[in-house]
This record gives sequence, structure tokens and C-alpha cells, in this order.
Amino acid sequence: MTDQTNPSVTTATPTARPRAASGGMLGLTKKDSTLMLIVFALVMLAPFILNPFPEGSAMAQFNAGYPDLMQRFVIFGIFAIGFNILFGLTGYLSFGHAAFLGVGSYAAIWSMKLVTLNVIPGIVMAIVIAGAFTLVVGFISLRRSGIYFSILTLAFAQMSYALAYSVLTPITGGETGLQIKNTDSPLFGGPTDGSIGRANLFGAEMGNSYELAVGSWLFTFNLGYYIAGVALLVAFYLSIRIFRSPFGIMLRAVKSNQQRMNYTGLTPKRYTLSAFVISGMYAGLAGGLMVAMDTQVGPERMFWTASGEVVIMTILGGAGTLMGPILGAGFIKYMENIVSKINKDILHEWFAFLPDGAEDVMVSIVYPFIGKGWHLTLGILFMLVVIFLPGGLVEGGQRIANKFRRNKTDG
Amino acid sequence: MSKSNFTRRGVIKTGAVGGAALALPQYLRADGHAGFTNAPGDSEVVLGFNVPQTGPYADEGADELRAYELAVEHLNGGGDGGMLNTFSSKVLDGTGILGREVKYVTGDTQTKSDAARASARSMIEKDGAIMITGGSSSGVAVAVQALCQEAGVIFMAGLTHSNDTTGKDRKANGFRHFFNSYMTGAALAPVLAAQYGTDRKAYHLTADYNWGYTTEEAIVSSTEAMGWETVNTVKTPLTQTDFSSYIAPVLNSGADVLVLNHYGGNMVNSLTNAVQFGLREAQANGKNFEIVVPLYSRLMARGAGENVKGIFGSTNWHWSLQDEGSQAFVRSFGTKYGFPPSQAAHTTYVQTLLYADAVTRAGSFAPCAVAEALEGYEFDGLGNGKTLYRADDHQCFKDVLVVKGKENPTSEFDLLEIVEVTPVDQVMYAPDHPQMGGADASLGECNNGA
Amino acid sequence: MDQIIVQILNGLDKGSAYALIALGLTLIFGTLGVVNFAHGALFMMGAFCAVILSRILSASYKVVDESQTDFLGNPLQVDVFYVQRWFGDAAGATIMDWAVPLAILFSIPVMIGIGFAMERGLIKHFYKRPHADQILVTFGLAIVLQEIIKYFFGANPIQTPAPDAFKGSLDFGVWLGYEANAIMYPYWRLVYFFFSALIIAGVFAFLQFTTFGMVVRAGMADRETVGLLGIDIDKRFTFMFGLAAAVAGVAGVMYAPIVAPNYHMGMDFLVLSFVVVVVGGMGSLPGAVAAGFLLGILESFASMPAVVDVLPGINQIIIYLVAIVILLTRPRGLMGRKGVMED
Amino acid sequence: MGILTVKGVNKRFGGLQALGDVNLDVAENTCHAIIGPNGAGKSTLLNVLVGKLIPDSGSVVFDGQSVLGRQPHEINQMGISRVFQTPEIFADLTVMENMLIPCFAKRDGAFRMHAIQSTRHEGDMIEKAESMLDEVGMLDKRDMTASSMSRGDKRRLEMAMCLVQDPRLLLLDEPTAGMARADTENTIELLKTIRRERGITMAIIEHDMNVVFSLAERITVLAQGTPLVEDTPDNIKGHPKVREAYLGEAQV
Repeated sequence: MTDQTNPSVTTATPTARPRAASGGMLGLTKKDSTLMLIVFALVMLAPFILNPFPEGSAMAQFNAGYPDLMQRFVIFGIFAIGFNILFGLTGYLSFGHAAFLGVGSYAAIWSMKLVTLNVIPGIVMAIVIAGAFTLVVGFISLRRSGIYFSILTLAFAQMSYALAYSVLTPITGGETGLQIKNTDSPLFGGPTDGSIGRANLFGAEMGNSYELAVGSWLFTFNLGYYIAGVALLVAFYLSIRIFRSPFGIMLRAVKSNQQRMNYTGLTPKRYTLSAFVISGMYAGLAGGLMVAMDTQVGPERMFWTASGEVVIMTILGGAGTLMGPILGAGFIKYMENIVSKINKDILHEWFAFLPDGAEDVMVSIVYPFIGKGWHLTLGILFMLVVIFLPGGLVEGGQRIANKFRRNKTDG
Repeated sequence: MSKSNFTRRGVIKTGAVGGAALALPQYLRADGHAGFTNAPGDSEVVLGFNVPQTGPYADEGADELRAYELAVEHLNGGGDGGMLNTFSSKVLDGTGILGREVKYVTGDTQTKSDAARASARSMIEKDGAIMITGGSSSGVAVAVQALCQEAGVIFMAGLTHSNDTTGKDRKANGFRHFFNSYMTGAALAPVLAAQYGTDRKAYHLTADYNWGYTTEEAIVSSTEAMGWETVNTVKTPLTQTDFSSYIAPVLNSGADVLVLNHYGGNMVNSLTNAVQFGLREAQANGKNFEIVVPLYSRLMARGAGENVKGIFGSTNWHWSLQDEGSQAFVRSFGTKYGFPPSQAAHTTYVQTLLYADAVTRAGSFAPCAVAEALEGYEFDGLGNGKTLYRADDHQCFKDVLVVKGKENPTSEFDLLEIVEVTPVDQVMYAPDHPQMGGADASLGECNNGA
Repeated sequence: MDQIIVQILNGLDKGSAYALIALGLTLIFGTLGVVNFAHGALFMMGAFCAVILSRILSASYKVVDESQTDFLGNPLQVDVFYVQRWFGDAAGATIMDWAVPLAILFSIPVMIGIGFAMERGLIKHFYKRPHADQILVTFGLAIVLQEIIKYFFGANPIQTPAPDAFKGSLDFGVWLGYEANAIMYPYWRLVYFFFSALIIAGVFAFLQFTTFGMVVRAGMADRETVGLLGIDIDKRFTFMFGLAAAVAGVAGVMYAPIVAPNYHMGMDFLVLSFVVVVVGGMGSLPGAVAAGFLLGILESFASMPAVVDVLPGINQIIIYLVAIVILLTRPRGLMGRKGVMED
Repeated sequence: MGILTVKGVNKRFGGLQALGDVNLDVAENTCHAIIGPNGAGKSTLLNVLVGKLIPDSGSVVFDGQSVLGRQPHEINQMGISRVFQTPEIFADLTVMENMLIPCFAKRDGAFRMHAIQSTRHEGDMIEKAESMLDEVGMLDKRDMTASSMSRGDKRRLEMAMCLVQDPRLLLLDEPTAGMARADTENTIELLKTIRRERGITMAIIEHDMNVVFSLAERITVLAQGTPLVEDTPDNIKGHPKVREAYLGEAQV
């Protein structure tokens, strides 16, 4: 995970011809292939990696290898990767990206309610509708730049949220949102016995899981997760290709100097709009997958805090880097789902080895930071990361890697 | 790799070494033997308490959590037993549920349906919870109820007042003890008519989302049945904090009653604004101007301070009730925490007990068996008098309290006084009532999961 | 017509709240170039200054009253307030009653202190960092501040009433020849409006007529040159941060009786205040104030039943709709300068 | 008939007549300098030529096509490249990437979603960029970030970026402004080489007479928005009107 922002376009020596680039696969350089392989391994082995602690042990609380959270990791990873294509490359800070995710979700659930419970058409619909919506919002918002652009996107997203919550209730279900009901009868292949239809892929339900017990460890392999995981791999691969393509250079040129682009015969606005729509389609994919994994949509998915969350994920992980958004998304979703579930009882279990008095002291020290205090922990960690790791978590990883390397050469 | 019939918890208990695998044809994990999701092992059963711990309803969530902890303590034989002693059913004996010790996990709904479902799924998928309960808003209740239906676990709703929860969005695996908008209207309207006369003109401010709509509909139809006239109904954005521009036109609209279909922070702010604008002292149509808050919550009433004095509303339960059950609950809660419980705490405590009782009576944790035990079940001694869990829509029918803000509170908890206990017959309605989704609403089939 | 006057009054009042917050935000942005996402939290801290002072003033000890019982049936413990014991019942009650106005005096030093601490301890290290980093670190700080408040004061709103003297409403309409009750306006909201006007005028006067203000304005226009003149602009900027915090703080104190303070009120205002600042034009103080009043009044109009009947949901989106229209017709908001936050 | 013909161009800013009836004819394969005192309208004229400003009246024809009403990027695609007073480059990108952008713009037009092919496999473009860098003597700096280079190198890079597009007309806006003596000499040499070897038509706006007289083959003198004289450098040097309007004032 070395510097990913400025990949050298060719190999270092001018004599080595670029066409001879070797060692990689899928048309990637060796370094990018390694990165791709790492992400592939992380996604495929997540059920093991995220469940390092045996069931029933005190540390099992920190296991994250259950389907819902694993799905969320990859879905928000996709969302952040897409956001990074816009923000990391062109520098345009959209503060309304959650609206595109929300629109994608609504499109997907309507596809499942009306057309088929198969997830593929739902996800395709999500991408298409979110892309179209992004095109409209982007076409208008990109008339301005800088913070004026940010506020325009925010305004569109907040309007979408407010209307979805209230006057659009017939379409969006309002506060309660939309779920699949037993009264829904999709055109193709709905359940006939009056039960509630489930999202599936040609009959295989998203909820299907395969469990593997090894000693006191238990690993869950969930179909839905692997479908989302494959989507993440595709999304990540495309993002590498975009980063390394002439188009990617153009997007970075937008961030660097729009005037020069104009006088070089290029239209920065169309490049930015394309990046905006691509990232909106990523958001739509994420929204569609969310519905595929868990068939429900609520309007708060589009609230400004949700847009803010993806901004934070990207910056926290490292904007403009390939891995950063994935790391940032994982970090925040882990905090939200794991730290918030720790309660006083669990603390007492952890510190039970201490004498009674010391146990109570430890519990009362830690207690404000867990459970209902998880926001506090999150806020503190934001500040620490920004203060000490200006380039986000990726930079932290690089520093550690550099230290190791130095130690190696020293030793 | 061999096929295993153990559930996750079973695996742990037996400590099976080596590879054991289980391919699941159904949603989530299930027990091959028992045929339902998250069948508990022999010594423990895990319940999932899913309450708002962050966001505007965090205090209500905290109170619900206290009540859950108390309920677990009582079920496991700790403390003074609370309402176990007054409950009409006597099958619970303080040895947990069906001899298994009750354990619990907690989560944060953030009062967002996505977060609430994420939290509930983690309880079901990771912690093996057999029942999910909690929540402090109808949106969350409907979302989590639908999830539990899919996953094949029982959902015991917490604080949710919208008709939809057991109306158009009712589910076979979901149960609600709390009352609803329709009952509020039916209980409140006669009291209002008696207090303020039948010749009144009402102006409604309604929170612009599902709960607001059902409450407005219920109050409008029940007050109009008493002879009131509805001058106007105005929707206010949920995110509104300053209601001045909605309150200001009220006095000049020809109305003489203002109904605030608001809850939580919305209620505190709109009521405070209304009082600031002098609505409480004003005269209109030759009568005193009146304000009504259909759904009261004591925790929120505290936020509104002096402004609640003399204002009518309804509530599911109040700690000042003198029946044996309420007294027992207030005693054990107050002794443990130092202050009286809220209605949210009461309903969640009762729901936990009712679930445990139903499992015990059914002799099984299987959701369908539990649902069958709860359906049509009549009980008493849990604070609201004789109560029926109706089979048609899984809604509890019981007396409803009409309350008003107390003029001379003796403490910070003593904010509401009970004006009338509306008997259950008066708030009864047909399961296919139009406000409840009409004939289309159906529970569907109960789902055991695996 | 009377309804329109009513809504103009409401709009002015809302607008003055928006304007005050936007003013502080713009002061910080204009002078320091920092996008401060913790500004809403400062507003919230101000409101809690009122809560805290009223708690301090109503500090009490318990006396057992045998004649009454509490909810568990034990003898009731009655609170006796120290101020009443020290100053007598009537004087004590008055002091407690005036907690909110007194809190202004209390909040100014407290908020300036918080502002100084924030600037010296955190913000000054972020002057040269990208805006994205500033946003993230101040957002983190905002979360931390509000969670601290939540830890001590809970999540529910806390009623913090205005003194009795300001209760009730002024029947404005009677003055204008309308019938009684046509245009009612609460006294405290009038106080709030005039108070805001005073603060806004004060800040402008300070920047316009003092040498300190002149240097700061010069610094807003061209920081490097002022630095080259050998003026210690850093110290002045620290002071400006304190001033902005104090403006947010007193705005919060005065707002407490209008909307009962809760820990997340800052976040509720955050997005709105950014919209106001941007609509006004980044870095423009008059723009921020003008946009505050404009959006306040339009929001009030949009909430009129007659308007909502024609355009359902317009009250939900008016602010954002106006923001979009203004930004599309005026590229830099109402009074923005060229090149500020455009890249 | 030259490659660029400006006829009767007028431009007013409020009360100020920035350009008044400007006529200009740049012949193919020449270096044409436009000189004049401050405020003579040189920059306005340049902005009209590249499409940043639209004149109130008159015509600008490049290679038989009118440029009026076209966007800057369209005009560039017609074959006009511009070098700025302060080098406008992509500062965050490497030198090589800076070079590739104009190469792609030339090949692919104003916009193309070439998002999937890898830059590494654009062998022709890379070769083209490398040979251009070699020509301006910057091949060794190909992987440097542009912002870290000296001003002279940035100027060179900008010129290379323009030249790699093989423009039919190169517009230079005071290419040596603010440069040290040595850098100025280098730049003159570079431009001379380009003129000699590539035969590119140039229009240059310049203050520095040294630069003008060492490069230009024809000179137009602009004063108060109107062309005074157009002639060869030798004739301009001795022209009384020019002395009066410009050279005398500038004390050269």
C-alpha cells in the first residue's frame, strides 16, 4: 500500500517500453494486482478474518463475522469507493450522495415488489435510476464549484429526504418505509402460498448460509454476503481501472487546473459530470444491494448525516487512495455495530478477574465510551485520526509498513 | 466435514471439536431438530433488547433498558419479583424461561429503521437471540417487526403508538402491548366533550409522517363524532424546532381548541411555543382556548415543564396507578433505580414477562407456538387491569388512561394526574376497521424460521 | 394581510436566530479560513450555559416533609433552594426566575474561554490543512461536545423558561387597527429580535470602528500582507474565535426559552446555518445576516396553510429550494467574493 | 490571406473602448508579435482569439473558419494553443501525465470516456510525449510532480504541452515575463528552435523588446485598442509613430 495517488505511468526507466509491463493480471500492474489480490482475499476470507475469537469467550463481542455486518462492510465499501472516484479524483465534495443511494434502494424495492424477487433486475434498476437521478442533479449542481457545489448537492438530498418522509409517502412509504409484503405479487415468480417473498438469485435466497464449526469457532458463509462481495470486487476492480486510465488522469486534471484543461481542448465539466454519474451509479449499486440483502428502505437513508457519513469514511480512510474508502467504511460500520452493543453486563464480565472494587472502577471508567456512548468514542477517534494521520488510515498503514521496512534493513 | 444438527449455541455447549457443517436452506440460521430459528440450548436463552441509545429518544431507550434488566432479574429469580407476584398467570417461577437462564444482548436503534434492523439482525445472526423487543418509534417498530417476521423470531414491540404497527403493517410474529392512535381518540374524545363541551372547533398541527397521520385521523374522527368541528389540519415538518409560524395563525382561525399531534421533541417545542403565544390564556368564540396533546409521555412532559399544566392527553400507563400490579412494579423499579418508571419502561417490562409466560405455557420457544399462546390470551395484574391480546391483529386491548398536566406537582416525576380510566370496551374496534388498514390487512402466516 | 404581517414577524425572529449563528460561522471562516462544523455545538453549549446557571441558582438541599409521601410511599424529601434561604423567598424566587438573562453574563466569559481553548488547542493546527480535514476534525469535536452534554444532562429537552415578566404576548394587531388576537407576538421573541439586532450591530461596529477590527478586516482580505506588516495577527485571530464562540453562545442562551435545549440542537442547526452562510456568500458578513433574515421570512411564508394547500410539502423544502435558486442565479450567493471556497 | 485573420473587431467594457476596429493578419509559418504599451488591448485581443471573450463586432477567422462564439476548448481543437503569462500546468500531476493530457486531447477530442483502458498501454501517446520531452530537454524529469519544478521548467513544460498537440497557431502571452536573464535567453533559444525545426506559426504578445526583435518576423503595434502599424521588425524600429506611441514612452 504505497503511494497510490501518483502511480508512475510507465516503468521508471525510459528505455523499458510500457507495452512490456509485466507481472500483473487482468491488465493491472504488479502492484495493483497485489492490491486486488489482497482485497479479493479479504472479501473471500472475511468470515474467518472477522471472527478471530472463539464463541462464548469474552472477546467474542468483537467478532464481526456475521452476515449482516459483513454485508454492510462491503456495501458501504462500494458506496465509499464510488464517492472517492468523484471526491478523491476531481476534488468535488458532494454532500448529498446518500440521496443517490436512497433512490437506488427505492428503485430496487419497487422492482422486487412489482417485477421479480430476483435481485439482479433490482440491482440493475437501482444503478440505472440512481444514475439518471445523479445525471439531473449533477447537471444542475455542476454549474457551480467549491462549497457552492457542495451546498447544491446537499440541498437536493435534503429535499429528497424531506419529501420522501412526508408528501411522497404513497411512493416511499414515508417514515415506515417500504418492505416486501405478503400482498405483493411480482410479475414473475412471487410466492403463491401467501407467505412473504424473499430476495433471491434464481431461487437461491440471500439469507442462505453455510456454517462451519472448528473447535469452538463458528464461521458463517452467507450467500448474500458473497454476492455483495463479488459486487465489491467488481467495483474495486473498475475503480483501479478508472484510476489508472486516461480518464482517471483527466479527472485528476479537473482537480488540478480546469483552466489549462479548457485551453488544452478538453471540457472539464463533462469529465466531472461523468465522474459524478459514475459515483452516483456506485451509490445506486450500494443502495440496490442493501435492499437485496435486507428488503426494506427507509427515508433516513437519505438524511444529510448519511451523506456526511460517506464523506467521513472516505477522508478517514484516505481520500484519493484506492484502499482508503474501504478501510474507512469498515472502521465506521464496525464502531457502529460492535461498540454500540457492548453493555454494562459485558463490561463486568470482562473485568471480573479484578478485585470487586477495582472492577467497578474500571467499569465506570470504560462505560461512558461504549454502548450508548459509542458516538463519543467515534468523535474522539475522528479527531485522533485527523490530527495524527493527515492522510487517513492508509497513511497510518504506510507509516507502519515503512517502519517495518526500515527495521528490516536495519536488522 | 460432517452434517451437524446442532445450532450455534448447541455447538458451543457441546464443544464439538473438528469440522461440523450445516447447509441452511432457509433464511438465517436454524436448528434442524427444533425447526425454528435460534433454538436455545439447555441452560440459556438470549433475548435481544433493541432500544434507542443515541438520538432524541435516548432517554426513553435508557428507561426501557432499565425495565428490561429488571424483568430479566425477576425472571431469573432475583429481586423482589415485581409484577411476577401480581400477574394472573402463575407459571413463571423465577427459574428463567423453561428452566433456562435468561441472558440478554442490547443494541442501538438510533431511532432509524436501517440502524434498528442492523442491530436486530446482529442480535439474531451473531448472538442467537430468540426474541427481539424494544423501540421508541413506529417507523422502527414496523421495520423491525417485518424483519422478525422474515427471520422467524418473535417481536414484542416497545413504545409504538401508530395504528399501522398492528393495523396495515401487522405481522404474525409481532405483538404490541402499547395502545394506539385509535384508542387515544376513542378514550380522549368523550373526556374532552365533557370538559370543553360538544360545540368546539379544533385546529390540528400534525407531525408530517405516518404516526402523525394516524393520530390526526383518529382524533379528528372521534372528536367529530362528539359534535366537534375540525377547522384545519396543518402538517409540520418532523425536523421543525421552532413552531411559531404554525402556531401564530391558530388564534385567528376561528378555532378554540388546538390539537398537537406531536411526540417527543416536537411536542415539547410546539407546546412551549403555543403557551408562549398566549394560547392558554386566550379566549376564542367566547370560550377559553384549550390545547390538547393526544399522546403524553412523562419523560417528555418534563421537557415541557410548566407548560403541560392542565393540558389533556392520554397515556398507556402511569406510575401513580393504585392497582396492585402497578404498585409492585413501581416499588421494585423505584428501589433499584431511585425514580419511578415511565410508560415506556412499563410496556417493555410487561412485554418481556408476557413473552416468558407464553413460552412457558406453550412449553416451547418455537415462535408459532409462542404466538398461539399469546393469541386471544386474557390476563390481569400487569398494571392495566384485565387485558386481552387479540388474535386477529396481535394488539392488546385494555383500559386507557386519560391524563392532564398536574397543577401542583410535588416532585419532578409528579407531572401528570389521571383524569379518567377509559374502560376497554370503549376503545375496542373491529380488526378490519378502516383506520387499521381495512379488510386488506392480514397477519400472514407465522414464521418459525427454519 | 394580518397573516402576512404575522409571518413577517415570525420570519424576522427565526431569521435573527439564523443570522446570529451564520454571523459567528462567517467570522471564523472569514478571518481564519476554517470551516467550523463545531459551530452548532457552540450554539448548543451556549443554550446549556443557561441550563447550567439555572441549575446552579436552584441548587438545593433536601428536607424531609413527613406530611407528604413520595412515589414509593416514603416521606417526601422537599427541595429547599439555597438562594431562597440566603436572600429570602421572594428575592430567591426572582433570582431563579431571571436565570436566562443572568446566563448571558455567565456565558460570555465561559464561551470566550471555550473559544480560546478550541483555537489554541486544536483549530490553529488546522489553518494550513485542507478544508476536508478541518470539517472532519471539527465534526469530531462537535460529536464529543454533544456527547459530553448528553452524559450530564440526558437526551431529552430541558425546559428553560424566560422570566415571568416576559411571559405572554403582545397584541401587535390592535396597534395596527386589526381586531384582538389577530397578530400576537410573545414578548420574549421581541426581546430576542432586538437583542440579535443589537449583537449584529455591535459586531459590525466593532469591525468597522476599532483599529482592532480594521486589522482583522484587513486580515480577512489579505492575511499574508497583514502578517508582513509585523502585526501579530495570530493573537487577534484567537480573539476572533473567542468572539465568534461568544456570539454563538449568547445566541444559544437567548434561544433557550424559545426551544427547550437538548444535546443535539447544535446538529439540527448545523446544516441550516451552512446553507445560510453559503446563500449569503462565503466570507461575507452582511451576506450572512441578509440570508439569515431572507430564509427565515421565506420559511415562515411557506408554512402558511394557504401556501401549503397549493404546494404540498413546500414547507419541508423551502430553504433548500431557495438556496438552489439563489446559487444558480447568483454564482457566489448574495454577496460572496470571487475565488473564496470555489476550488 | 494568412492563417488567422482578424477584421474590424470591437470590444467595449462599459465606457472603455478596449479594442477599436482591430485588423490583423497572421501569415502562415511566421512569428507575428503584437506589442504596445500597457492597456493597449493586447490581452483583450488574445482573449478574443482563444474564445474567452466575445467581441461586440467584427470577425475572427482561423484557417477559413470563424472562431467567434466557440468555447476555448473548441478553439484549441481547431489548432490554436496558448501559453500563459504564468505557466498554467497541472501542478499535482507528474510531468509525464501533464504531457499525456494534451496528447489524449488531440487524439480523442474534447471528451472521451476512456475509463477502462490502461494508460500504460497507450504506447503511441507515451512515445509521442517522451519525444517531445526529449526535445525540450526534460526527459529526465518525467516522473517529477510538476509543482516541485523551477519556474523555468514549468514554462518549458507548458510549451511542450502546447507543442505536443502540433498546433497550427501558438499564442504566447508574455512568455518571459518575470524571468531571470538566463531563463529569458533559454526561452528565446527554445522558441527559435521550435520556429526553425517545426515551422509553427506563432503570435506573441511581449513587453520585452529584446525578445520581440530576436523572434518576430512581423510586428503589429497596438495603442489604445487600435493597431497603429504593421510591418517588419526593422521598419518598426525606425517608425516615428511607433517611437511616439510606444518606444518613446517605454524609454527603450
